[in-house]
Order: sequence, then C-alpha cells, then structure tokens
Amino acid sequence: MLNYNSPIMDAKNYSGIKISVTESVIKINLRGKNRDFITKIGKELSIIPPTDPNISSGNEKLNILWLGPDEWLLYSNDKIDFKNNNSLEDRLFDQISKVKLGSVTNVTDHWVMINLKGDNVFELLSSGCPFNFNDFKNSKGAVTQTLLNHIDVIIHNKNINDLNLFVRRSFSIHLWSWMNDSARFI
Amino acid sequence: MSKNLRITNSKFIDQTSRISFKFDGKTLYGFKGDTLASALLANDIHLVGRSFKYHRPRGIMTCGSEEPNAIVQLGNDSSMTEPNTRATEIELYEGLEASSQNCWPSVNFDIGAINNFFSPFIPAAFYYKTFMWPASFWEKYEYFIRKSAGLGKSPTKPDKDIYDHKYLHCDVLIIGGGISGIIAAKTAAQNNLNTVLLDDKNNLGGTTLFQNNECFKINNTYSSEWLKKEIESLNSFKNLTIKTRTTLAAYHSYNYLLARENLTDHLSLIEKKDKIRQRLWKIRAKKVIIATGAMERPLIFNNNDRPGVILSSSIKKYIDYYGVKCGQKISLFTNNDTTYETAISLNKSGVTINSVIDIRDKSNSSIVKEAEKLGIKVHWKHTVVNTNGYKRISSIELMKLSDDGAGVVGNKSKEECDCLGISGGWTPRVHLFTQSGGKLKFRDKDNIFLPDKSESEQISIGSCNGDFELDDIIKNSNKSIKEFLNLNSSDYENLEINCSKETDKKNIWLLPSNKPLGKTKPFLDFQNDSTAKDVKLALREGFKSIEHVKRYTTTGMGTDQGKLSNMHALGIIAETAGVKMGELGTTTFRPPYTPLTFGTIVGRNVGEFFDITRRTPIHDWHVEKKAEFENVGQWKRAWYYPINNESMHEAVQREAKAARDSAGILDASTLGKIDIQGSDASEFLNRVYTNAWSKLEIGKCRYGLMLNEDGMVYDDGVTTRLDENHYIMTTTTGGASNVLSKLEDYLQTEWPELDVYLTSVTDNYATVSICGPNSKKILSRVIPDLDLSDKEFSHMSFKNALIDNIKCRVMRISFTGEHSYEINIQSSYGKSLWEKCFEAGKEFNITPYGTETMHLLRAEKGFIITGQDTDGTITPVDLQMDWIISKKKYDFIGKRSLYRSDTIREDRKQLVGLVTDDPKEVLEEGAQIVSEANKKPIEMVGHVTSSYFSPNLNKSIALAVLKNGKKLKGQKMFVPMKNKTINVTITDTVFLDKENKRLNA
Amino acid sequence: MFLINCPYCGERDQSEFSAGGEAHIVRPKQPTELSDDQWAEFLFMRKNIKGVQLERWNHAHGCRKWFNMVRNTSDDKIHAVYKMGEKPPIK
Amino acid sequence: MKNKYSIFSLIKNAFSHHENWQRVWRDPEPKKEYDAIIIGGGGHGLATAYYLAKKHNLTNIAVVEKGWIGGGNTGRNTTIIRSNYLWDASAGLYDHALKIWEGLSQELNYNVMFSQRGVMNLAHNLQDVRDLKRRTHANRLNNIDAVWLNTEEVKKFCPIINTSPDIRYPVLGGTLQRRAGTARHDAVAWGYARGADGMGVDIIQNCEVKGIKRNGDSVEGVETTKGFIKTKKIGVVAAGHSSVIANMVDIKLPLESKPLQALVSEPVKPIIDTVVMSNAVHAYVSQSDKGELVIGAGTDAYVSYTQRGSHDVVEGTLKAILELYPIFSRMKMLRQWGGIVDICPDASPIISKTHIKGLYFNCGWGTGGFKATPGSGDLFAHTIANDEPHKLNADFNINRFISGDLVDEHGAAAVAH
Repeated sequence: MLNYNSPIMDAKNYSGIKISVTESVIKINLRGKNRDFITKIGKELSIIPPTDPNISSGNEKLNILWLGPDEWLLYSNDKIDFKNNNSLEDRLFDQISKVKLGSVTNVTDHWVMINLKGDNVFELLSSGCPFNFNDFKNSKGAVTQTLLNHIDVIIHNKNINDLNLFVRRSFSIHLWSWMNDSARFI
Repeated sequence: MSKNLRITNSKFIDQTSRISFKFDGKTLYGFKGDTLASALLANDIHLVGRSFKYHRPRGIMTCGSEEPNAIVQLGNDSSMTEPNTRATEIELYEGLEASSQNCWPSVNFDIGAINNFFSPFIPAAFYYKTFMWPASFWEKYEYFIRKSAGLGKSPTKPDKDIYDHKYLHCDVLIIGGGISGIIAAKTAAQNNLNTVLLDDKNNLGGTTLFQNNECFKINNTYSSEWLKKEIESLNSFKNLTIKTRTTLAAYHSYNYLLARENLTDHLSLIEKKDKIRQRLWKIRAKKVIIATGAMERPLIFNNNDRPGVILSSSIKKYIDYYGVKCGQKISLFTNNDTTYETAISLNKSGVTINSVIDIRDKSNSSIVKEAEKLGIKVHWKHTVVNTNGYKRISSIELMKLSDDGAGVVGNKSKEECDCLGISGGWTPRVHLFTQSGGKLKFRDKDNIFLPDKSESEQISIGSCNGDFELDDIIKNSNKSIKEFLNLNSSDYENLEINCSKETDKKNIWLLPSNKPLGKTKPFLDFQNDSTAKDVKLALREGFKSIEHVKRYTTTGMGTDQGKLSNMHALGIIAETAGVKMGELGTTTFRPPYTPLTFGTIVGRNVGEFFDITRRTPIHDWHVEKKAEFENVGQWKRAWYYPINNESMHEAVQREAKAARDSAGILDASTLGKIDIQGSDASEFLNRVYTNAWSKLEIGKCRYGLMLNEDGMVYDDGVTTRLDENHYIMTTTTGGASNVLSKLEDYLQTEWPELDVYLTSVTDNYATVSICGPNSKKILSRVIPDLDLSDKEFSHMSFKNALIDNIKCRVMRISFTGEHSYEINIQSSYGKSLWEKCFEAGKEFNITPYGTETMHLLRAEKGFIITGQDTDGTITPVDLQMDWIISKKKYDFIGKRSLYRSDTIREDRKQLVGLVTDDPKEVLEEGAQIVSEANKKPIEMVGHVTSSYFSPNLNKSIALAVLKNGKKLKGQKMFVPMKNKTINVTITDTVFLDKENKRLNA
Repeated sequence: MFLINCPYCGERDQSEFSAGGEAHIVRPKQPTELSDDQWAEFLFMRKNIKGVQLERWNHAHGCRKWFNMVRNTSDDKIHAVYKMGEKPPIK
Repeated sequence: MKNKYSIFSLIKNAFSHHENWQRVWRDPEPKKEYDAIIIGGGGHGLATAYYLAKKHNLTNIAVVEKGWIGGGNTGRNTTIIRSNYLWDASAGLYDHALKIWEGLSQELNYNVMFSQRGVMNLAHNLQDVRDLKRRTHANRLNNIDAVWLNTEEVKKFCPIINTSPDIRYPVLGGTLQRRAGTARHDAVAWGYARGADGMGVDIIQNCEVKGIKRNGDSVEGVETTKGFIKTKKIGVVAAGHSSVIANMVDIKLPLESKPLQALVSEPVKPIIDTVVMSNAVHAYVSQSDKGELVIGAGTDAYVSYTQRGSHDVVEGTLKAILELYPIFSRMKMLRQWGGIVDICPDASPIISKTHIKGLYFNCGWGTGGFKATPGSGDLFAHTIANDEPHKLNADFNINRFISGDLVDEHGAAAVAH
C-alpha cells in the first residue's frame, strides 16, 4: 500500500481570512502554439483555453488558467483518486503531444493548491506581493503569476475574496508558515 | 530646581494625563501630546547633548526632523536601546528613558570639552595633515579618534521588536498633511481617485493648525479654525487613506516610494508589547503630490550654537501647540516677517520679549505693524555679534549693520536673555523632489532652490514649491492640483483670504562681527561642528566643488544630513568664490529623508524567513531519523544519518560501506527535472549537450554534459528518452533553475524554429535511489511484476511501472558505480514509497545515506561533481572526458570556445586522481599541489577538489585538477600544508571497479 | 524599482523580471567558421551604451517569456518594449 | 614642492587662524599639449599620474576629469583593502597594491588613514569552505598572510557575529587576512592629487572628454569641453564610463557598467573593529573612524549610468546583515548611494595596451577597484611609460578574452550535486 502525503494538511482561521490546502486535484500543464492546439483542447475538454492574458476559462469540473502565450494550467475542481484515474492526462497526451500539437505534462504534485477565503485575503497578499490587485480583486476568473514573499505563485480569482493559490511543493511549507505569520497581524 | 514653564491654554496637550519619564536618570513629568523636547523645555532643560567634535554644550534647536543637537539615546535595555533619536520627534510615553550622548562622565561635566580649547589646532580635516609619524602609531591614534567619535551606542543584544512590510498601489499619493496637502487630498478624493495622504506627525494640519493670528484669516475665521473643518470633512471619503506618524523615506524612479509608519514608538512600554513596531510601505503611485512644506533657516553669527538658541518658528510651536515657554526673557533675531508671528504669540502668552533684532532696514507688513502696536521693541538694521553663557545663553551682544551689510558700526550693546529665537528665512523641503530625479532652479528674490522640471508624474505644492504667503499657497496649490488631476473646478476657488505679505527682504549668509572671522565661532553644521571658517579654509586650500567642501569639512554629513546647514554653506561658498548660487548647484540629497531603521527595511524577513527553505517529500523521514542536514542552494538535504552518537566520519564510513556491501538508499528528489516534448526534442538536446542524442533509443538513458558558451563545464545529468518526442532531463540540484532559464533563453531567442516545450517537473516527483548488490532483490519486492533481468532492463535504461496502481518511472542508472535504480513517483507518494523500499530492504540491511556518502561513493568511481571538481574554468577535455564531445556534431553550446588558442593548450589543468603515500592521510579539499617539495617561491600546479577516506578501498583517495596532469600519471607530487608536506602520487580518476563489473552485478 | 510593461502580461514590478543584457547579438549560425577574434566579439565584447540601448529582459516570475526593451541607460527611462523577433520601434 | 603637513604645521598655522595654508592642488587651464593625458580623475587616474611623474619623470602630463576629482567610485565605495585573491596573477597584483598602501600616508605626506584592522571572509556552506580553504592555501604559498578560522575562532575574532548553528546559513568558518583593512577614500584621491600637482602635473576638473583624435592607428589628442589638447599618449581610467570613451574610437570592451549600491548607518561608538565579508549571504560591513557602519550592497543585473540601483538590492543586503548581526536591527540607515561599476566577464581588471598606438585602458575593476588604487596606478604608469606591461599586469591584457586565458575570480558557481 502507498499512502498519500500532503506537505500541509491543515486549515487556519484568522480575522477575515481562512487558508486551507486542497489535496489531490489534478493539475496538467498545457503548451501549444497554433490554432489546432486550441481547438483540439476545446474539443477534448469542451473548454477553450483563453488566448487573452491574465484570465481563465472553465466549467463546473475544470479550469484552464492562462500562463503565457503558449502555456496554460489545467486543474480540476474535484479531488480525484490517482490509484485509478490518469485517463485525462493520457487522453490529452495522445491527442496533443503524440500528434505534435504541443505538450501535455502532469504537474499534479509539482504544485500545491492553497485556498484563501475572506475579506482580508488581499490584505494578506499585500504584505508580500508587489502585484497590483486593485482591478484583479473585482474580476472573477482573473489569473496572475507573481511573487509572494519571493516565492513564485499562480493566483486564480475563483470568486470575490475566494482565491486558489498555486505554489511549488518544495516551497509550500515555507510559504504556508509565512502566510500564517503574516495573518497574525491582519 | 527646575521651574514649570507650561502655560495652561494649549488645546493639543492633555494636561489632565501626566506622564512620567527619565532624562539622564532624573525623573520628570510631561503630558500626553508632548514630545521629549517639549517636555524637557517645560522643565526648563535646554542642555541635552554635546557636539561631535568640540563637545560644546548644545540644546534643543528645532521642533522637528531637522534637529541637529537634541540627539539622545533612548532606553537603556541592551536589546531595545536606540541611539541618535531626535528629542523633537519622540512622542512622550509612560516609562520613557533617555540620556545625553557623546559626553563623559555627564552632559554637565564632559571631559571631551577639552577639545574646545584645542579647537584652534584642529580645524576642518586636520586629521589628513597629521597622525602620520611614526607610521606604526596610526593604529593607536585611530583608537582614540574612534573612541571620541560616534554619537550614541549600538544595542548589544538582538532586537525583540517586529517589523513589517506592505505594498500599496494608489492613483494619487500626497506627502504632507499641511494646508496644501489637505486641499490636495480632499480634491483628489472628491473626484473618486484612490488617494493616500501621509504625514509624519501624529495629526494633520501642519503649522496652520495652531495659527491663531488676526493677520491670517480665511473666510473671516482664523486659518486654524478653517483648516480644522476641512480636516474633519476628510473622514467622509472611503477612497481616501490617511496615514499619520508616517514618514516618506525614499522617492525612487517610476513613482516607487518607501514610507515608514510608526505604530508603537509613542505607546507606553506595556502597550508596545507584541505589536508591529514599524511598517515599511512600498508604494507605487500613478501620481504624486509633494506638499512637504519648508524649513526655517538659522542665522550664522559668532557663538550661534549655545543652548537656548532656538529657531524662532519652533519657539512659536512650543508656545502655541505645546503650551511651553522656551524662556522667560526671550530675544528674537531675524531677517524676515515670520518671527513677528512668534513675537505676537509670545506676547499673547505673557512672555517677556526683550526685543526683535532685524537685519532689515524696515518692514511695512501688517504683521510687523501689529507687533509694534503691541509694544514689541525692534532693532532695525542690527545684528547679533556674539552670545554669552556656557550651558545656557545668558546674554547677546548686538551692533548696527553698515549700509552694505558687510560690517558693523557704532557701539556694542548687551541684552540679557535666557533664550534667543533666530530666523534666517525659509528653505523649501525639496529633498523628495530631487530624490526622484527632479532638477532644481534657484530664485534670487529669497535665495531658495525650487523644483524645476521632473520626469515623473508628480507636482510640488505649497511652501515646498516656494509659496510662503497664505493666499499664494491656497491659490497656487489649487491651480496646480486641478491641472495635475485634469479637473475644471474644486472647493477652493473663491475663498476670502486675508494675510500679511512680506514687503522687505534681506539676506546675509555670514553675519559680520566686530571680531576678525578667525577669532569667532559662527557654526554652520551644529552637529558636526563645522563653522564658516572651515568652509573658507576648504576653499582656500582649493576645494572648489560643493561636494569637496562638504566632504572636507563634513558639513551636512551629520544625522540631520545638513537640513539646517546646507543653504548657508552654499551661500558662503558662492560668496567667497564669487559665483552665482544658481550656477553653483546643490549637493545631492540622498535617501532616506530621515534615518530609517534597518529592522524596518528588512521587515519580517528575519530568522526563519531570512531565506526560503525547500524540503523534499521525504524530508520528515530524515528528520525522524535524526539526520544532519546540508544546505544546497535553498534545499535542505540529508547530509548523513548518525546513529547512537556517531561522528560524521563514522557515520559516513558506515553508510558508504553498506551501500557497496549490500544496499543503500538515497533521497535524490532535489535533482532538477525538466520534461521535454516536441518534434525537435532530439535536435534540441544535440545543441545543448556536448554529445549526440538522435540515436538514443526510446527507453534508454544517457549522461550529458552541458557547457557555457565559453566552453566551460556548466551542468550535467542523465536524460532519458521516454518516447519518440518525449524526454526527461535531470540537472544538478543547484543548477536546476538556471539550466531551465538558460534553455528557455536559447529556445525563445536563438532557436525559435525548434518545436520544443520545456516544463519543470522538479517538484512533481520524489526520487528514491537504491544502490548496491542487493538493490535488484529489493526492487523486485517493491515492484514484483517488473522484469529486472539485465536483458529486459539493462544499465542506462528505463521502465514505466505501477506501484500499488500509482504510475512511476524506474531508471536503472548509477552515480555510485553500484548496480542501482532510481524510482520517480509523484511526490505525494514519495515518503510512502521510501518507507516501502526501506521495509523491503530491511533484511539486506538497506542503509539510508546522505549527500556526504554520495560524494564519497561517486569519488571512488571517479565521477565528477560540477561546481566542486569544476569551477567555471574547466573544459570537458580538462576533465579527460573527450569521449563525451561529439566529433560529428556541427555545433553545440560552447563548442567553438573549445578551440581557442588557450583552450586547446595541452598543459591546462586537468582532472586526475591522487593517492597519498600514507593511505591513512586524508588530503584537505582545496589544498594546493606543487611539483617540488622545498623550492621557493613555489609554483602551484593544481589543487585538490575532492578528498575522502574510502572505506571500500581502505585508503585515502582524492580528485584534483593539475597542470598537464594527463601526462603525469604515476608521478610524485607534494601537498604543502601549514606545518607539513604530504607526498602524493598521481593516478587515474577511477579508483574502484574500472571494469564496471559492479554496475551489472 | 522599475515598472515594466511585459508585452504579454502588462505592467509589473521590476522584481518579477531578470535582465539579459544587450539585445540583437545573434549567435553565429556557423561558429566554427569564425576566428578567435570574431568569436570573442560575440562572446564578450559589448557596446555598453550610455544612452538609449536595446536590451533583453525576461519575465522570469511571470510568463517566463523573453522580450526586448528600449531603455535609456543614462536616466533609466523605458521608451518601449517589443517581442522577440520584432524590429525595434523607432527610438 | 608642497609645504610639509605635520602637527607642527598645524600649530604654526593656528596662530594665523589657518589663513595661510596653500592650495592642495592648483586649478590650471589646460595647455596646448602634454606628453600624456590621463582621462579620469579618480584614485586610479591620479595615482597613475603621480607615478608617471615620480617614477618615469613624465611631469608634463594632465589629468582631465569631467566632474570633481574622486567624485566617482573612489568617493562611493566601502573602502575595503585586501589582497587574498585566488589566482597567482591576482594575488601578485593586489598584494603589490597592499604593500604600497602600507607606506602610503608617509609617501604622500597625507594621512589616508590606512587601517589594518583585518578582513574576514565567512563561509556558509560546504562549497564555500572548499573555495575559501583553497584560497587560503594559495595565499599562504604566495606569501600572502591568510589564515583559516573555524567557527569558534570567527566568533572570538568578531564576537558580534551570530555564529549559532541554528541560523539559516550557519557560519562554518572563514579566512582572515590581518594586513587587510580600510582607508579614507577621499584622502586617497586628494593625497595623490596633491602629490602629483606638486611635481607639476596639471589636474583639470570640469573638463569632459568629447572625442579622441587619431591619425591612422595612433592617437593625436583629446577633444574636451575646454578645447582640443594634443598628446601622443592617452591613459583611460574612466571606470564606469570606460566604454563611453572606447566607443569614441570604435573599440568594444568586454565590460558592462552596472549600479553598485552602498549605505552607512548613523554614527555610533565603536562596535565592530574589523571588516567582515560574506559572499554567500551577501553582507559586507565595517565601521568608519567617524562611527558609521559602512555596508556594501550588491550590483543590479542591468546596465545603468544613473548612480541609482533598485531598492530590493539594499533590502537584500540588510536582510543578510541582520541575519549575521541581529544586534543592528535598531540601527538606522543614514545615507544610501550608488556607483557605476565596470565589470569584466571574469571579474578581473584590464590594464592593457590597445591596437591603437598610444591608447591605454585601465578598467574592469568591477566592485573591487579601490583596494588596488596604488598598485593599479603604479603598473598603469609603467605600461604607459614603457609601452609595455609590467610583469604584474601582463596577464590582465585585453587579448585574454580572445585566447580564452581568463583570470576567473568568481570561484565556483552554484554548488551542485
């Protein structure tokens, strides 16, 4: 038997802010340059990867975040059981990578997804993030890649004051304890 | 016995809440709202410190951040004490303890004051001219110079306070909450702009806040009354953020500004606890409005530095705001109208004013008439030629000015006083403007530097922009705000403003005396004790540039950064050198505007958060097993696993032996992993590695060496072909991120035509490496259904596998020379897999080993570590790895550099093995190698890069780079240590299993 | 801290970027044909202009894309940014 | 010749209220022609002029400076002086300089306050240890005083360093060069200027070079804001602006000019009596005679001639300072500033002839030029006077970038496993 271990298995509440880790949602990195790539993805997932910067597209199951002109992050809303589910990755790999339309890479455990909820989430971010959230705040679905206390993060604005933040696994414990330290002062 | 100089009618001081504090050990009392300075003055204490060089008694001179003299040591706790704080800025709190600086044994009796008597012999920069003989004595001279220099004392224990950072993005940032700043803030806020208003004081309003003078009215009320209403009206705006006790420290390009907010410095010791002390705001503003006001100038005359000599407008603030009389018999000395406001305020409060000494011939302004109406005596066209009193001014001597103002005429008269207010006019605070790169222009009318043009989106308004009259301030501020924010109208169009206007101006930078200059002490920089004489000396000696004069005389280099002294220094230089001040220019104002606490700049990035810590998915297991860790870049890697208090050596010897005798297990998760896909993947690898890749079969692995464009070894690792157009590359732990960005760089800029995609998957996989003769048996228990036969799964090949239905990639590769496997599994199952392997290996005594043992094992086998055996000056040829350089390939990164005249030299330093004559003797890594034992001077021919005691060979082994080493195999060399010379023999780099039997065992 | 307009992501703080030096120094297509001098020219020699310079930047902590910038090195004013492969806009 | 400076001259002048001191240097208008012109009135340029006059009897020479002498990196650096370099060539160069420093105040009769309070370099990871030990061994064999200190000895030598094993990057040891130390930067420029001026060298300030006139492949003179000046030999010592001069004659140099920042704290009573450098966490600190903590920050990665750098660099440096010296948290930054440093790919300088006859370059000192000032001047003077490098600067020629014979003082790059 192999057991699943998340670097952080915790949720914390502070004034106007709740931070928690969402385990085992599938994450896939998509790369591709031409139309056919976009349409193929669209067919496969019935979501069109956004071609405009800093936004996302999605449905009740999946989200596709714009990371760059030829790069996207796909992630699921629901937890999945890895022991009998790699179908999505394999399907996409065959449909995209094998036929030279681009690349499909499983990054499920490359990123740890931390959820931030509450009126003060942007207060927390502003104590370590040079990004200007003034417009981002109010635009549902907005995406940004930036630095949080010198650590690379991807931030997805799911809903008003409800963010999903992605951080590389090896940095996650450090960032987590920094977030908790920051939250004390909000 | 100190008397109480407090009057009762101040609205800003809460005289019901008494605060006790200590100054120089003496318990005193003040009130909520006091600064340390106002509280001391209320207790009739003027003498608060000693000057830097001559240790002359000095008193409080101002009421703000420009204070040069009243610099005190705050607190006496060794971790919380703070040197060089300005008494004029410290808000009084219960339990405050402060003491005088730079004096011994006490501020009242200071041995150092002897310097004052030597002052004739120690003019500016005297130290460049002496202390040179005998040469060896400089150290001793310097010891005393250092002891007498310095002001306060550094803490000696770590700071207990917390500091913080916050980023802030706004449409309009307004710096300064005086009358023009408030007009700006309200106007911006009314127009729905995201607005921020900063002020360094604890409340808004500036000097207008306590301006209750008949001569200054807006809509027929005191300007103070009018402003209070405006301030109250600000509370209604949600889009306006007001931060008081917040000082703008630095104004950088692209409207990036740093401001320090003081959160607890004004609180009592109990209230401070566990709160953030100061916060640094990192502000990015679309537009910036500077409304920082102006500073009053002193006057430069003989002995103008005595305790009791105070800027006239500060005397006004002390009486009108703090309700404190700076003296009981006050004389005022001025060249402008504002002093008469002070006179009137003092007169209202019943303080005796001896007289106003005014260097001007006359003035017809309403404020002057008002003062004369009140019976205040004015000595027109007079100057003060000297002051008396040592620890407190006791009298002044005045004389009539000659018509040209260059000299004095008539008889000297004396005036008893316990305080002298001085005013030399006003200097706009243009510091922030210049910090932002703005250029200044000079206005002759009143000798001030003003903001001229600026690159960034900003304006200056109010008196920092040269508007000194109330009506100009309001009208011009309003006008420029509207233009700047593109508005048609504002609330401040048709105000009815009455104010006194200054009619007559006169300025003399260095006031004449009846004594020759050489016999006087007209101070310019009160903290650094530089006088007008010093400036003239510098000019005489040929130091023409302002920067030269400043550095030679140290004028303006004190903790006040010359806020008071700069203008007069410039004036005197211009006069003496006979140039226009406009042409002379100013010295540069460097950030920060006022000194900024290190802790504030660093914020919470201390201790745990000093730098990022990266951990592998298996980290906790290593911790449980009491592993020692090594820092590798930002990673924590298990270094070795001591059991029942083994030394490092013992642990490593045990681990290394076990790995070859039976089985070892290593956490290799930190290695960089890059997923490579695309139809040109193979061609890409051909270009970035020195060897050829096109022919690598699917399912096979290959070692690759990556060079810099200059031909030097950059990184290495094993890359595996997973599929036709799919590879996984591994890089060194330290090199991972640099390699990825380097490769991205080539793809995006040099080879955009290649269809290749790189994705970092370093963190996605945990890598468990099992090596040793029993590794195969162990793996077969972990993955029973995987065929591990050499035929099916040979060295340097890979297999996909499922463990408990979790996908993983198994590579049969080896960095130890042993038969070994690397299992890559998604990180979430890494720790579990590791434990599973450990369980499966128990009966074979599988031994976890760390980076140190890994180093040892690979060294036995002669494998290099880039960054340890290479140092950026080593080519593959130098490593004797010619085999890895494809002769067929037309080009690869760094190829051309390998054929430069120096890189093809035969006698370059080359990688070799070393064994010591005494097999027990382990060489020191970094030790140098020479060819002859006792020759001097010795030419160093190489150095030891890696060295260990090999438990498997039972002897010491080492790798080294050695000049011409290739050809010297078998020869003797010498390693000269501090106290002995070690004999070594040059060998092949492979010490163990040259035939690679073990790999396939 | 500069405010840099990434051609892909928009205005971002300088800390998200890394500088890559002088732009339009194309890697020779046939390095082996070059003399040591010509190779050194490509490898090491730089104009190091004081004034308007074309240079490379990478949005390292954003979209990871390289792009070019027109910047005056004597006052740090950024005049324009443009994508790799594009012609520099008129200075 | 100049009046001698001494305690007696101070006393003597006290009686005339210091009104009879002579000029430290004249303020001449440029002549029509000089035997040699030095472009750049920083420490290196003035030293070059001084030694040209003193050792090579070239007195009909001028130093042209676009601003005020010593106003560039000479007056902006953290004044660290050491010679514990790794490679023989560097060791030879920097120790030559250090030996001159040891007698410089007396030679110039100007107190440059060279203070041999020692420089300690700390190691924070295992590769640091290897690199620093390697350097220490090399230094010892080059007869440069350098000793390895273990953590306890580091603590003993400088007790305020946080040597706790629990910090993020614990101090694993360090090397100490006791002969190393600091000096008063302005005094170096002024002292050399006074010395050179005394031998007849013209020091011409506010005189910017606008062009270099050549005849075929030899130089004829310089176009300046004060007119054309004829000369057959031009020594360029323009630091951050070297490339600007080089571009005038279509020479490309392997240089990039980048912002380097430094800062000082408010003055306090003596608290640290040596110089401590830590490359790994990037914190350099010493204390000036005036009592200020003098702290060197890093360079920015981009070219800039603005003498301003980015705040992150300053923040990063102070972060490291507080990691190693938590007691400094309540100290305050008084002043921060930037310089423009010309950096070579191998972090070593260029003191070299060029393919143009009579044109010489002394540049590429990067972040560490101040320490070399006397040696650099001496060797550059030799190179200009003899049209041949001295053996100590032979390796620092421009051609090394073509042949690949670099003097790489970066040491190991990233630690890799």
